Amino acid sequence: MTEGFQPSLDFDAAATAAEDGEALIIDVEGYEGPLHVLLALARTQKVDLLKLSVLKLAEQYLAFVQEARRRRFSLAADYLVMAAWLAYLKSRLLLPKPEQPKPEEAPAEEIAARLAFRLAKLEAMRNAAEALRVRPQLGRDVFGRGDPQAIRIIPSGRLEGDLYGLMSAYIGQRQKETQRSYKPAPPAAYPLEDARDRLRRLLPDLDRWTPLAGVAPLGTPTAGPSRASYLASTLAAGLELVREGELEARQLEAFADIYLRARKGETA
Amino acid sequence: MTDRMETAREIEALLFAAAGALSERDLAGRLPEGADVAGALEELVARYAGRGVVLTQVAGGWRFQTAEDLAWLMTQERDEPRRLSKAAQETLAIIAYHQPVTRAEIESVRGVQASRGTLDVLLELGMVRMRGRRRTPGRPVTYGTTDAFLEHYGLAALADLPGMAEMRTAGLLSLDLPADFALPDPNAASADEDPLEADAPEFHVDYLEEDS
Amino acid sequence: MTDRMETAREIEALLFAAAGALSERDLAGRLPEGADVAGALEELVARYAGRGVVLTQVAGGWRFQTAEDLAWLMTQERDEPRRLSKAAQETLAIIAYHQPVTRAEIESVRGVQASRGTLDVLLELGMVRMRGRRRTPGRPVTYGTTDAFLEHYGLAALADLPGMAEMRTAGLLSLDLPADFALPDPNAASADEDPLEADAPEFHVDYLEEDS
Repeated sequence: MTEGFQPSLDFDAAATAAEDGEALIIDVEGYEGPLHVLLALARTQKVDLLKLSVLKLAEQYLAFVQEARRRRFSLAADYLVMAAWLAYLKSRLLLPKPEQPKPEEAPAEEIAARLAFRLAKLEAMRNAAEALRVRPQLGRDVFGRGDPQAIRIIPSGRLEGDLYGLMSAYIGQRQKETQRSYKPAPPAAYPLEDARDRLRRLLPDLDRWTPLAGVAPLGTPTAGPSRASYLASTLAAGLELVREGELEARQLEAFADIYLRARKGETA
Repeated sequence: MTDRMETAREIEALLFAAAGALSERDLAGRLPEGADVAGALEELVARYAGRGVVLTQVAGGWRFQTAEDLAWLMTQERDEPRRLSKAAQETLAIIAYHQPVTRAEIESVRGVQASRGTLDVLLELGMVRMRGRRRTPGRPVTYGTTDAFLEHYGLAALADLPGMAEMRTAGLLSLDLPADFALPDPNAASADEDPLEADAPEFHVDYLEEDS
Repeated sequence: MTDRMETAREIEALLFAAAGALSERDLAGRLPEGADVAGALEELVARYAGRGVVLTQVAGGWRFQTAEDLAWLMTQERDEPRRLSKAAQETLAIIAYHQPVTRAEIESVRGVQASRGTLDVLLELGMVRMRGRRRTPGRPVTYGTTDAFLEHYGLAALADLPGMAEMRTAGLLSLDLPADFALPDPNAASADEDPLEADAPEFHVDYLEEDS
């Protein structure tokens, strides 16, 4: 980069670069980032990228940014950072070299050479991507056996599966875990109305003291209301019938069994 | 190249890539107009006669098939990698990240009861081993992964299991994860674990040192 | 019939019947002891040259495939392949030519942050896999391509990547890039070098074992 570079030309360069840049400002969105823009600009110089005039490239890029802003394209911050950096690099390339270079700064020519190298590298990868893309691809250009013959297979100790599969399996689990919601099923209860109706139907048979446990339905152990619910509803319904004078209830002491009997109004 | 030969090439390719037999009409329909399908087929039959693959006419049309006398080659048993069931894969992943982990803990992450078979398969394959016993009531057995596991997944050490950053890179982390979502460190020492066999500390010795 | 010819017949049958590529080892394992696999393959390559179906070497194995120039015929066999975005294509190329390569290195070549949907698409398609971890601070995960990648692009080995030798000669495959050229530091170049892998002359010299 140190040779073949003539500062005297560069005052016209900005104007020419603006024209070059103009042609490129078709679609800012078309570029993924400033490096891709730089590469597109560098190609207009039609030289080996490693022999690129970085000074001219800087002009081209600054013109590109200026034009984009004039047209009120919104540019992402990294485009502007690149513009600032290139403006700085340009000034360093143009200024006469200080006799004693600052130790912490690489020579501007070296930085320029590195930029050219990065562009060459990106270009190489874009070419590589293209070279891969035009290769005959399986399922697009060349085709394998459409109807492979079954081959009897025995499983072996060898396992299929890669790390990505393992990670997906794991994270799938954990995500399910965080999304798991708790939906308790409300316990089925024995409706009070049903208990009353049932008790009324049983009244004629309740001519003797009968324990509550024997009066309440047994229920089924697997489905429907629990035994406790049957007992509670039957007791509540029984107490209502007691209040209405159709039933008698008695309990000898606290926590003892409760007995029920139909009230025989006249004989009691 | 003669037309006949070119048609033969085309038929060769079509029959090879087709999922089933193709009739002469199928072939003619897919070849350029005026192709001499019958002639080309005749040529191909002759060309493949006596080879390992022969061109034969079956009910639906024409197809390539392997020579009958080579049937023994086709039925030979082949070493095919075994595919883990989804449940086993998930269980293995949980053990890898959460080890040492008990069966109950695996179940709590998966939200389903681990069927006996799943863990057994992993133990049998040598991917998972019993590591020790948790110092909690009931002293449940803890599970961990083996060296064979590391080898299979190309990991130098447990510390190399991909973490959050890599999962994010790989696009595996959805955005609606809770903010405090974290991955366990499978390499972390586990203080509340007793070795299963005090005499065989073949793995990480970190948790064993608690006793000394 | 000579032995060589019989072996060729057998290989022909095996490769024709197989769904994917078979390595010479696979073939030898299924053929009678002492079969001259390499010689027979050579003979078959010659025999099928210029035909509608050709014998090619991919990903370390051999497969029959339809001739490239007959792609136009195969309209029915074509499954609409997932089209890779430009960014994904570039990323795939960078991984293929630089592997093992970290995400940061990919980003530094492209000059943009890898967005969601580039690396994960490649991982999901099975074109790219995580290879291991770089032994540098942070131990970043390294990426590489898979056999499926080679098979898809019909490459026998990574060394067959188009333009590989030229790029290496031009020094374009060095990952020794200034991470951010806004920070000019003449020493940065050598400091960035990874002593473990920078000098790796061949692929697959990653410190991790290949999963076999």
